[in-house]
Amino acid sequence: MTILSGFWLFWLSLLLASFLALILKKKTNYLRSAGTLLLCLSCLILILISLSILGKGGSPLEFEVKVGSFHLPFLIDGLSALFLLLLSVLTLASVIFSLDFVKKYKGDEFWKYYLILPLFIGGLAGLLTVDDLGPGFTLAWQLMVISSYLLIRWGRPTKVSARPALVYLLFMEAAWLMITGSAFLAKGYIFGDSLGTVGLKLAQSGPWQAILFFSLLFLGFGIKTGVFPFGQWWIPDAYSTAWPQVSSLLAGLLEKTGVFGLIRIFFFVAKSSGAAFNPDLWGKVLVVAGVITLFIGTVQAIKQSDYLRLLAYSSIGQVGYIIFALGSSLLAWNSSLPLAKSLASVIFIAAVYHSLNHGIFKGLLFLLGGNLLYATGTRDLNRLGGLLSVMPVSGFLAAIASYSISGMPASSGFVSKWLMISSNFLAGRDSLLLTLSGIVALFTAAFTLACYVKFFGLAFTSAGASWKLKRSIKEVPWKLLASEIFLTVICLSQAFLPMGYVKLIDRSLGLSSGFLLSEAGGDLLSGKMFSLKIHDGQSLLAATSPLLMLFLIVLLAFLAYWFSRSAHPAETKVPAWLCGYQDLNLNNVYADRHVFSDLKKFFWWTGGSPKKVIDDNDPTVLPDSQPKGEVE
Amino acid sequence: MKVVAVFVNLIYFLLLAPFLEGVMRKLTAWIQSRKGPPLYQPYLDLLKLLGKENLNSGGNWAFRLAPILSFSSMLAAIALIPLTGQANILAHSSDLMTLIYFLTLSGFCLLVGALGSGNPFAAVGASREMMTTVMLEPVLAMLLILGTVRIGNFSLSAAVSGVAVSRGGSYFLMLVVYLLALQAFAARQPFDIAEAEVEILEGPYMEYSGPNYALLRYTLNLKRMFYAWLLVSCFLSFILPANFLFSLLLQTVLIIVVFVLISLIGATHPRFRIDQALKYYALLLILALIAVGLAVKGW
Amino acid sequence: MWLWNKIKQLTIPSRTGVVTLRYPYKPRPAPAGFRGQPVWDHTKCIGCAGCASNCPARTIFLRDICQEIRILIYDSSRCTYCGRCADLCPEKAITMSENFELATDNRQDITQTIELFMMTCQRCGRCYDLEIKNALDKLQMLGYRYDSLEVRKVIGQSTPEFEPEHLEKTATYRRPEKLEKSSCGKD
Amino acid sequence: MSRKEELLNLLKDKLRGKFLAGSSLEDKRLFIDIKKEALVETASLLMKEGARYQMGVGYEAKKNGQGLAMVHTFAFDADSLLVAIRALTTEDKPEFDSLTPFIPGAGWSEREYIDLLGLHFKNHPNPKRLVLSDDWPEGIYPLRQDVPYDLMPPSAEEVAFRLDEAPPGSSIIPFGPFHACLHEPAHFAVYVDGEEIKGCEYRGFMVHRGIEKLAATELTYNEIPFVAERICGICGSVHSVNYAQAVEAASGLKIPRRAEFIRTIMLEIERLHSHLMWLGVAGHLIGFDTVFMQAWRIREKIMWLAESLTGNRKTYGMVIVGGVRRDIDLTKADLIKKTLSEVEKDMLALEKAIIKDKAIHRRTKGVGYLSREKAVEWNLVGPVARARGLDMDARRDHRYAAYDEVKFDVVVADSGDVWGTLVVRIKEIYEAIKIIHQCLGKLASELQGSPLAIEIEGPVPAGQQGLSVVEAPRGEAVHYVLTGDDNRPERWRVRAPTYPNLQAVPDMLLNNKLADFPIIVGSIDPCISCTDRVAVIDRKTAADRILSRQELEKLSREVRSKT
Repeated sequence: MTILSGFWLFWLSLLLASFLALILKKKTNYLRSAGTLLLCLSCLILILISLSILGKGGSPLEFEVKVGSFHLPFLIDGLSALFLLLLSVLTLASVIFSLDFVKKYKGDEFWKYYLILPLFIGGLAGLLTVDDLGPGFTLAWQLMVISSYLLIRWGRPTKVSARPALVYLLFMEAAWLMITGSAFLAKGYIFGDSLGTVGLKLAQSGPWQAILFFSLLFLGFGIKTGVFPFGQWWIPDAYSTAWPQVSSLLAGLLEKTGVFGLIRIFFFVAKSSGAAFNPDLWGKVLVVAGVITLFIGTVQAIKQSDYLRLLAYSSIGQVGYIIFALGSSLLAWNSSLPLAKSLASVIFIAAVYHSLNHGIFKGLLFLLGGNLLYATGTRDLNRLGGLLSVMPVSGFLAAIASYSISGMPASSGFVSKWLMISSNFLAGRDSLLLTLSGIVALFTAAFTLACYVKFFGLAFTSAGASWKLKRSIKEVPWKLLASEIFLTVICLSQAFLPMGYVKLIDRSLGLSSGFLLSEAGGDLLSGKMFSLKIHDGQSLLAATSPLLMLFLIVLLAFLAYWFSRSAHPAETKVPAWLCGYQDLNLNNVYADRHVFSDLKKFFWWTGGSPKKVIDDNDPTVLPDSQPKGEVE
Repeated sequence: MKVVAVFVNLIYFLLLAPFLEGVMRKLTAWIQSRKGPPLYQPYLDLLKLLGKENLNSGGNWAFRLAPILSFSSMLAAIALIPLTGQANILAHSSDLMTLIYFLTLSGFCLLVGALGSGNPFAAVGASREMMTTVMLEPVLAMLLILGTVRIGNFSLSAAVSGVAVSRGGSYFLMLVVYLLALQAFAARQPFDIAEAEVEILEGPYMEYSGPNYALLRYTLNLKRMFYAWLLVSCFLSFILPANFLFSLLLQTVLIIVVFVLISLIGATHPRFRIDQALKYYALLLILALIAVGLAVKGW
Repeated sequence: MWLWNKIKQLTIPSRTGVVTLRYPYKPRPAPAGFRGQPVWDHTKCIGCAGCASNCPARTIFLRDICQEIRILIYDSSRCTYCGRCADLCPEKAITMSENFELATDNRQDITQTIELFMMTCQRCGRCYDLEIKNALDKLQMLGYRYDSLEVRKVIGQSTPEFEPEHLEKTATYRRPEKLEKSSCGKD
Repeated sequence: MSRKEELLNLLKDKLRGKFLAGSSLEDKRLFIDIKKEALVETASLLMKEGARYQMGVGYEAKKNGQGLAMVHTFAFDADSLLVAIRALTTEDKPEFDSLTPFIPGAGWSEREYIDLLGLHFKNHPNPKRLVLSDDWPEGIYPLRQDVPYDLMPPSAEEVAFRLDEAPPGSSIIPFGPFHACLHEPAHFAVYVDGEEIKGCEYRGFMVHRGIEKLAATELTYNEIPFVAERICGICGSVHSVNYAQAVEAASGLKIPRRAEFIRTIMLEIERLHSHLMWLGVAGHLIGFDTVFMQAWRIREKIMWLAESLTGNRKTYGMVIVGGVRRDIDLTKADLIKKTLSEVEKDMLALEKAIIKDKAIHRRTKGVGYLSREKAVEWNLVGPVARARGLDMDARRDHRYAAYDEVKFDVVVADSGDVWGTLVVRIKEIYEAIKIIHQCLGKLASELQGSPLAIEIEGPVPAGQQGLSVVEAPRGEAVHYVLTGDDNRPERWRVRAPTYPNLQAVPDMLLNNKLADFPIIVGSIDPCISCTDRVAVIDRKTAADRILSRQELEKLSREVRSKT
């Protein structure tokens, strides 16, 4: 079986899944199993396809499909394969998650979900594989946009979801107009030219056309990825409206297709367009846009009380990191210093690495948000707390995911941020822009930490309503957890096998022809399985080893444990001390709206003030808080 | 030798840190016309706490694990540092980001533990501590990045020694910033806002007792000593002799001097409010940013 | 300006020096007239119950064990050290000592008990002036009995035992309705 | 026609049939009996005439079944006049009209008697439980005559106090009863939005010692000063002097002049000690422990001085009804002079070191602001009022003891915040030193050899009212005594300065930061036990059981496991 036929098989099973949903409308149980089975099948096929391309002896797949008078060029090179891999992994988790999640939420109507979801995935896969800005792109884009519009639209009651979905649709259509329109700026462009051809034709166009071309594409894909301020306009609303497992795909992948588009434009089309592309200008644009996005997005995330919105804002911030890294890679490549030039590819790898990482842990976090929604029915952090004792597994997974996204030592977020920031500083030694933006990125890392301390702390630890929740709230079904454990394992592997992933990305770049940085310079990244080093030939510039860090902490933790238990102290369970008059009740919990209040006020100018959290009218929603002052 | 250096780091900090608290208490007492406790009192306090009952109000693993992880990640940070400018075995797989994140992790664990205790006072304290971390961690990072920018190497020993390589405008500006931030790093007045015992009763530490509290106190002592050490070895590295023992001795003396400074400032200031402190930290951030900018330009 | 203030604050201790003491090792003597723990001089006490009936804290108790023996108990745990007893004692048998370190975990340590051998004037019940020749006589005949009705209420009823539990009962006895000032005394 | 007669005529004129009687033993007091229907009318008349509300006194008038009585006292500061209006109601319909709707400061005074006497106040805006503990059973009113002073009803389980409705979006931070910034037990439920205070509810009266009930059932006239002194650990003398003055006024006793001077000296020494202590505590509350230690170092000299003069550091025990117990002779006067000069010098040095400290300004200026109008509305007293531009001082306005013969300034600031209080308190230290020097001069020159105390001649007539004010360091303290039979007062009511000031604290806290809570509450120098003096607890269990360490631990564990 060739890869190509596998590709068609993938589409076939997707369409079949969609078709089955139409037939099995009423037979919900059959529909769930059949839909899940077919979707899983298509994901597995996709994984096989990507692995056979990335694997030993693999090569890019390029083919054309004729639809009427249009030629649709397809290209599955290393980069596409990498993102397809991410797509299939996330989809797999999301589909398994849905299996039980939908049962609780939508009753008989979830056939619509199984009708649209395959099309959405198809759209995403299409976007990652088409190689033009014309008919193929349009087809894939519209498939993705309309299907995701419907998914968002059906995520919550019409009253709440109509507006976000519409806004989403409008922005996506505007982006589509810009992207498809941009290609007409290239001299002699024919609707349906492949990307490489567009680049070559652009090289013959005037300088202003080139600038306009890249601007339109930057805006188009920028809207998609959520660059400031576009992201703020649609992302939070859309992500908090769709079902969590859909949001997990939206944040984990839909944004990444935007990143993918940016990479295709600024690192592939740019190369073929030659002198028409100004790396200095576009590097600066990307860096500035990225830094602003990452800072504003993350600061706004801190202000949110709706944990799904918090995750949405935070994914704007995280994508900002990727855009920043792409820009700084361009700048480094353009630099006159040989070291910086060769660091460019390291920074690029960091950007791709962070895309993969973010895809996984943000997908995981949205699924965990789904757990919370499933178990408690509320999306308001103010009303949560103390869930660790009733949902221990979810809590543990949330701890790992939050830990990873905060980039704490020995986590996947740390590896990619380390790669990004250290190489950025090394490359930008003499560049004020790079150094200062690197500092902002570091500064924002602290905000990310604050954000997830809040998410994890207020949902799972803290006092919250734990005594109240204990009565009715249980751990979610194992299928939900299984999908999350699957993602957690991948997340951990990203943390502890950095070199493996770097090699994978390296290989995928090697399999992608027409890569801008392919002859940037020597290979600075080295390292064994568990460690990464940046070495310039003479001296070690930077090094990290997550596993060693973990080992160090655990070893010292044992020391600390021995020290603290050396006198064999007794341990007693006591209630929290509230100065002796009040007992812990719903009113004296320091809830989410209070946490970091001064910091929120201090950064009022970043906007994104939280809206009142509206919980859907759902039987699982907690009864309203008790009469004030009631002490239990 | 390079392996031994790790242990030297740990032992040096573990032994000296409580003593420095003793120095601080004695000096503060002198400013307040009091006798003050003997210098070895902090050691006795730690021993006493080890034997006390461990009260657990959180009832979850996050609360129990927090002090242990906080202590161990602080120690992990200390294990990395190039004491007297000499890199140890861990330098091959760590750099300044590792250090910064270990330090952050230590504070992060405390916060998770504080939130895990379920106490609103601890939550207020945790919220304040986090705001402080958010605003101050970049200042620390910028100090080390200053060294990186000078030397062009991301490793910790380069970052530490790089700060004082040339003593131009950026050096002095950064020194000023660091001195202004010192009290906040050391969590002493006027910046002991997160602990503020009169309003939020030691904030994050509130629910901890016995050995768990001993670990957190020890962590605090180590943290203070670390920041004092950083001041000495970043800004005064050029006066340290080459001989390891002499250098260590001089460093110790200088660290004590830094603690004298901390005590003097601490004893002559009331506590700031968090909103006032945030403005102050923002000023520090901007100054530090300017210092790094100057360093990039080669000044 | 800021620095100048701080320097001023730092120079205060250089003028005043260290003012705290190594307390338990180096106590500071109490001044003259200090009102510490009251001490009863059993050789002077006549058992008139003046102290007991004027004690604002009601912490001095009297009790007749039998016709001849009256017991005075001073329970320091509730004493406010006002010195009112010393003021009012007609015989100056109570002095306010300089002793103030009275913390203890055993109440008996700070409780004073005096056993008085009482004589009663059978005729008038009031005046009794036994000329005491020597110390031995004094020891035998401490005090006199003046069974005024008011004071009777202050003085507990006769019981053979006198246990700490009884002391607690003593604390809740009914108070007199009315007390004339200096209801006892020789003049 | 004096102001007093004017008022008397005015009231007679306006109230007509509802006016029952007006009397006074002294020329600066006016006691008026009215019918209860006229209570609101009389009070509003007095307020219109420029009165300042002081306190309410409720008691059970036991004589010939008169029922329950409510006394409201008012002060005319400009005319040195105190007015008390009394109304009676029957026991079967114990209802009065509430003054609170137009005198907010009367709120607590009335709530207190809802609890203690079972009175009802029509139109009271917030008739919640104030004094009694949460589990005190309904229907037992401790101040009624038939309730014994040592009654201890069985404690109820799971009774909770209902806090007010919190402002939307706020959480409660529970301050107290045991909190580092409160040196005595009291509970503040502080409603916060983030770090900002959006409201506050006070639940206090946790250290009731039943002193007033005890005085009315157990103690005698001359035992009460020693108990009164223990109402407060800081301004004890104030209360004993105040009580003694009230009894002396009620019984028409004129005490020796020398005793009045000695009382004045002790009151001012107490003021010195209290102001220095407050300064230290204020320093501590803003986290400035050096100010704390240095202020207390200076204060320690005053403490030693007091010990030499009276035999004790605090609870001087100097005052009895009719005079004082100890003399201040020439050697003691020299000691005082020497100590005061040292204190003045030290204080000047400390003041110079801190008064211009920007860091202190930052923590105190604009913090706990309350406008002058609000201060009048809440009847604030003492330095808290003077910091808000109210020029009032009982020492000058209602001269008592020897204050008519000494000269001093009343320090007033108008910043209306904690900073103003700080300045007022520091400046008053120097004024106090000035007063003591003047008194010592008089003692040495004119009053040599006069007696220290005179005895109460015969039984004190029952049914007399005495009203006395003393300017405590924290503000004006008011004592009301109604003499009774059995050598003890029938009703003795104490209103400590904290009582009105504490009622204004929620207003002061509004929109301040959580971090400023300690200093704002501290700025009124709350004396919780002063304020909480009433109600009843069982003396037996409260004081007389000694628990071993094991027992105590066991007990606390039991309590803990229950919750």
